[in-house]
Amino acid sequence: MTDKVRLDRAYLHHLLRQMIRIRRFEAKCVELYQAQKILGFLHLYDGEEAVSVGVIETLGPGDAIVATYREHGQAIARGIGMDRLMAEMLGKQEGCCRGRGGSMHIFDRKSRFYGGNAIVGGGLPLAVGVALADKMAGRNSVTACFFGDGAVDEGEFHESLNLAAIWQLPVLFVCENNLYSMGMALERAEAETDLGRKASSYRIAAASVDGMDIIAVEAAARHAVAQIRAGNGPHFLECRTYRFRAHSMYDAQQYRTREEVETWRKKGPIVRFQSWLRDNGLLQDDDIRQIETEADAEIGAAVAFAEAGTPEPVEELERFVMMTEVPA
Amino acid sequence: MTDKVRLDRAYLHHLLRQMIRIRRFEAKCVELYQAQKILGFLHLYDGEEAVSVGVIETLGPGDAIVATYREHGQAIARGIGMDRLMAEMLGKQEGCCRGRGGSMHIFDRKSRFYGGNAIVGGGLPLAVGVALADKMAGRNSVTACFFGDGAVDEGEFHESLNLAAIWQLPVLFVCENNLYSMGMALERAEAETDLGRKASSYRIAAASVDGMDIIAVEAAARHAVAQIRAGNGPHFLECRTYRFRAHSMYDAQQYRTREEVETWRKKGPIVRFQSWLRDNGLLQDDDIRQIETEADAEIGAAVAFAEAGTPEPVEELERFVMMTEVPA
Amino acid sequence: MSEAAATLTYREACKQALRDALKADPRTFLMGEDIGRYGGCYAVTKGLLEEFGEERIRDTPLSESAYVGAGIGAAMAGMRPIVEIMTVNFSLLALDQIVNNAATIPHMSGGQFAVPLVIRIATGGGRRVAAQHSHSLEGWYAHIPGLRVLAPATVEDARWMLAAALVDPNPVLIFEHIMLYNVEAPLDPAVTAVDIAHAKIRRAGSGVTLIGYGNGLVKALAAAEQLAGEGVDAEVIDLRVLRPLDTPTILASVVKTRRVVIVDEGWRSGSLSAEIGMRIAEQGFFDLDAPLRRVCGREVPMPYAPHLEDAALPQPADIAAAARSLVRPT
Amino acid sequence: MSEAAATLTYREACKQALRDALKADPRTFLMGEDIGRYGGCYAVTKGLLEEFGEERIRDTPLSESAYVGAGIGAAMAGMRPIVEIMTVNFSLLALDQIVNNAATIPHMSGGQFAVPLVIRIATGGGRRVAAQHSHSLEGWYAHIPGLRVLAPATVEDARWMLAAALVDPNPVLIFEHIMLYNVEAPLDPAVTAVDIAHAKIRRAGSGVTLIGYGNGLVKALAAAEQLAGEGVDAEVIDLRVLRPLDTPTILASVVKTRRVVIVDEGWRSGSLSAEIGMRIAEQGFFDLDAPLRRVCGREVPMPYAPHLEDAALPQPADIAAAARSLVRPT
Ligand SMILES: Cc1ncc(C[n+]2csc(CCOP(=O)(O)OP(=O)(O)O)c2C)c(N)n1
Ligand SMILES: Cc1ncc(C[n+]2csc(CCOP(=O)(O)OP(=O)(O)O)c2C)c(N)n1
Ligand SMILES: [Mg+2]
Ligand SMILES: [Mg+2]
Repeated sequence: MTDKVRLDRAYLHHLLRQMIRIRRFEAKCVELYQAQKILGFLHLYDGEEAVSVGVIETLGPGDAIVATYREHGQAIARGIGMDRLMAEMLGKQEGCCRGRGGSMHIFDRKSRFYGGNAIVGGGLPLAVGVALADKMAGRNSVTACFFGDGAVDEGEFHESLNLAAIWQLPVLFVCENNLYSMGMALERAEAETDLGRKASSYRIAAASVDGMDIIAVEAAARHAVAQIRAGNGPHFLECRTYRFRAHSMYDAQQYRTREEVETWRKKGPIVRFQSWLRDNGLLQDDDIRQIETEADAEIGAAVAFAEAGTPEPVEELERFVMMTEVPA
Repeated sequence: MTDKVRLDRAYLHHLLRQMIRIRRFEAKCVELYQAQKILGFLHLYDGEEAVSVGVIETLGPGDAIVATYREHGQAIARGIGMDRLMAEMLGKQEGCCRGRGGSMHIFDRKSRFYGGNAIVGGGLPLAVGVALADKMAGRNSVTACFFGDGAVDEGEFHESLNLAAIWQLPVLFVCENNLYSMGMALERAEAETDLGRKASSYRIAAASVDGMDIIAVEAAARHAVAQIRAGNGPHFLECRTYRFRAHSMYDAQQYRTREEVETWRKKGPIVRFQSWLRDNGLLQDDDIRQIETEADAEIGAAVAFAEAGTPEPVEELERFVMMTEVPA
Repeated sequence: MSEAAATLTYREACKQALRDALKADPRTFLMGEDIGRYGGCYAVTKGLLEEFGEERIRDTPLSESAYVGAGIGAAMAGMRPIVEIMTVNFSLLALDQIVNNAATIPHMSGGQFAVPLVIRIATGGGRRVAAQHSHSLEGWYAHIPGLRVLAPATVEDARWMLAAALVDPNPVLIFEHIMLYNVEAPLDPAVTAVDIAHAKIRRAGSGVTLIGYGNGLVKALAAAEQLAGEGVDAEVIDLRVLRPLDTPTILASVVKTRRVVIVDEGWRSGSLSAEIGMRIAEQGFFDLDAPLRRVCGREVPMPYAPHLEDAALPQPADIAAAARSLVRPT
Repeated sequence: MSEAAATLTYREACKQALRDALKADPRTFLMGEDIGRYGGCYAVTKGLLEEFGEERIRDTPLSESAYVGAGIGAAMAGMRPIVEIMTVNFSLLALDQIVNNAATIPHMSGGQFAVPLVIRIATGGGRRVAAQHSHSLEGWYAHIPGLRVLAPATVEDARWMLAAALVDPNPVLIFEHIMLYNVEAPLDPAVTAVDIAHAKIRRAGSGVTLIGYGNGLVKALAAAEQLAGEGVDAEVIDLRVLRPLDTPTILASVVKTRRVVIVDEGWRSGSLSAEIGMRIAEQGFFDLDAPLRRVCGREVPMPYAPHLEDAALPQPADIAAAARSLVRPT
């Protein structure tokens, strides 16, 4: 593990806590899915927590985020309350999008969270636009745009990186390379599998990091954000990671072996970070128990909040199809 | 000038003749446009003749071509009769597309000319598909896909190059880099202006040549075609060229200076090739006169043919909206 | 041709049709996202990779425009590709290729090139997958000259339409409704082909005509059952072919029932239901005894919350109510 | 606000509107292909670069999806972008962004984000630029909930609609017809604003209602002149707003004339004319004395040859003939 990061104990525990909160939140989501309280698609972040936590930790409140349908991690790392998140997934009007978006479409205006987006690649142009607005308005903000390796296949990736580059916009392109887009292995989908090298086609500075190593992610993101904020244009950050579960809730996973998954699981970001912390005397078993207990309490409260939530009245179905004003 | 090419006199004269035929054919088009016999958009190839002639000369009858709306050069180099071309531009049913396509949409089944295409970038996926069909059918054919520097901006460029690369398809991607897409200078449109370098993002072999030097183009194309035919996958060939005239028939050309155009004109492919041939004792004034006279006669006959052509009966307007059979 | 099983799911019918096609013509191959190793987003193509190999079952990168365009090019160059788009929303990324090339080139080239391409697209709402995965845009596609647009609503059509589509020299879009994949029905072994030119009367009746397609047809049939219990004898037309529309079958039914309800899961304004209604208003005006009615999708991006999604989609009760209002005006 | 000249071209009106917008609000900027150095494909933006600089007049690469999407993002983040798409065909490359994001996010986010974006699109046939540059897809866009769709047919609307569009918190598409840019008309100096909610009666009459928009409106007015010479007094409605449609204005006219011809340059099947007709059939059925009629574009990719293009587009004579057939049935 690299150590270019503020290594104080509290901060390290905070990073761990964030990953554990995400992991356990999603474990609860699985239960609720099995109980048919969460419906539709549900894409778990299990295994990739270090990416969103590491990156988002380096952002300030004035920065912006654009994410994908696999965005629980980003949402929680950004500080969107679990209660509003869970209510959203249960389709209640107390949810952050009144229950209209569900798992794939988390939005939060307050924290500049410009959405989960379920069109692969569809968020990249948006991120370019948010960054453009910030730049034109003289806000020294960074937009972190998360997307998967599959998004690299899309034309919108190409167009967006170029646009950000020629206009030198403050976008941090974060590629969550988990080696698969659904069942499509990266090496079958892309002729050049070293995704960081693609950035050079747009003269964008790039880095590739071990996405299972939260300290490495955090350091690389911190560096990139500083560069962007200094006015050096967009940055590309490839985080090499892995998805431990099915693409959405269920798939036969014939496209990979059990052994491959198991091998990666051993490199998991939480287990790895925990043992590194332990090895360095920075974490006791009690600490973990406490983090887990607190997380579970928070999740329990969120579920209770969500369950107690109410369905949006059907009469409001057409509300906001046409906005009556621009929210302040 | 390089000389990796069959340097026999007849062949060199043939190359010159092809360029002159294109140049003079288009000069006649301008007249007809001014006389309002040709309508709509008319994109001239003036200055870029070496590209289509140099590339297409290296193809065989079984190879295929996909072009853009600036495709008179490709069409003539491919051997589509000037009479059918001119009739097309005059909107006559004797035209190669019955007068329905006009200048931007030349198609010719016999010579595997899969069309002018007026959507920037729109031809690239088609070319990939034609090459795929050839490969699957076991035909050892090459598809030459022409497009401008502006097409590089489009998502379809990115997707198509990658698809051709992962499937190792026999496509020759020919980028006619004339430094502008309409009024947009390449250096304003693309962060990386060395277009050949973009091919590496797709692990596609690439070459960049002086597109004003027909011998250089011919040699590079011949090499690329041989590589492709040997089964080594797609190839990217950037031809650096220049458009001497307005984008379409008229534009204010405020985006570039008169001097810039004049400088380039001096490097024109025809004047340059002629003087090189002359300097090397391979061309006499009489030869040029003869080529020009023959071209003019051919063009005159084509115009006469086109003028004598007939409009397609209005009753046939809906014919071929739905095909009744696949043409053999 | 494989022997049809006694009873079959819509999904299995789609697969058998694909298998037949791959066996029958070496020019046919499949292209699309996750159709191979993954086994198909809706499991339609599961097993085909093992049976036919990677050359003919081609997993593509997430490059909708390029691979749909490649399908067009391959079709122009002699192949008979079947391209899959996982969900109709993603087809928007390939629309340039579909509209500007596939639908246009045959006419624009003066008939020199045909585009014998089949595009299969999963469509429709009802699975709680919200606003970017639940559109019903097949009616929108039906606006484009040069395309044939099919919407199999029955297992039989799912089983046999594909073969007819492959014979058609034109680009054919087949919209498979995601709510139908699990529907099971017996297949009539005597039927080994269907036409792709005509609408079909799925239930004969005399009191009111209900017109639908895809999952809307299933709902119309359910409404007809409700109505039958009330003594209203509904005729139900399955459009089957959304472009070109089979107007004569519709007009003939109007002559008979003089009352029409059109069902369309798409957004009401500018939906296919409008075109059907307008044709009746133009050509069957004097045969009508009551205003035209339609039951359509509400004009909203599809919400995730189940009760809102249900409210946004036409339901059998809505259809029955509309029919009732024509038969016994209040 | 600049003083309106006595008489103005549609092109110049569009430009003055843009200039006003740029002056009035620092959040407004222009983005599009060749709007700056080149001066605009149809010269609408000519001179604005010199006046407002590169920050606010942004030439984009040929990346329709990215720059339209960037407009959406910028609008969500507080700007008021005006994006230009050179020709409606190219808008297909940006459709994913327009439909899946711009039209969807306000509703899907539960009203947290608005998309106050204006997209200007040149549309229509008539310039001999063939099948990939001559579509009329504005009616198609009018199918999408979440969008407002405008079609200025007059110099006045070209001059004033933009300001209203910029006030609207929703994504607004403005379709400028390429055949209208050179049209010249006096501007009423008393008018300094127009609404973007209502259709407008451009010619009052009692014998038959002609409904059109864009260049179709111009043709309908020409037809009305012809008809007037024959003693048929046509009312002509300019739709102006294609979504949401102003149905009351239409129905009120139907009550008056009892006969309707709808003009639409788009392809007939599934065109906006179908929706208008169907609304009349649903809501004004008993007010009609004759079948509904429409005069639409022929269902072909637009041919280059002038005589074929003319035949493919509705012409005033066709409109007059349709009206005549309703007034004096043969
Ligand atoms: C444009 C588009 N094409 C296809 C899909 C279907 N789809 C949803 S997620 C997914 C895989 C995307 O993979 P990647 O970008 O690597 O992200 P990951 O799921 O691995 O996080 C696909 C193909 C989609 N949502 N959008
Ligand atoms: C998708 C699309 N966007 C925009 C246009 C308008 N347009 C026509 S030609 C052209 C310039 C293209 O430049 P380039 O590819 O460099 O080719 P060149 O004209 O220089 O040969 C543009 C912008 C178009 N036809 N298609
Ligand atoms: Mg992935
Ligand atoms: Mg160029």
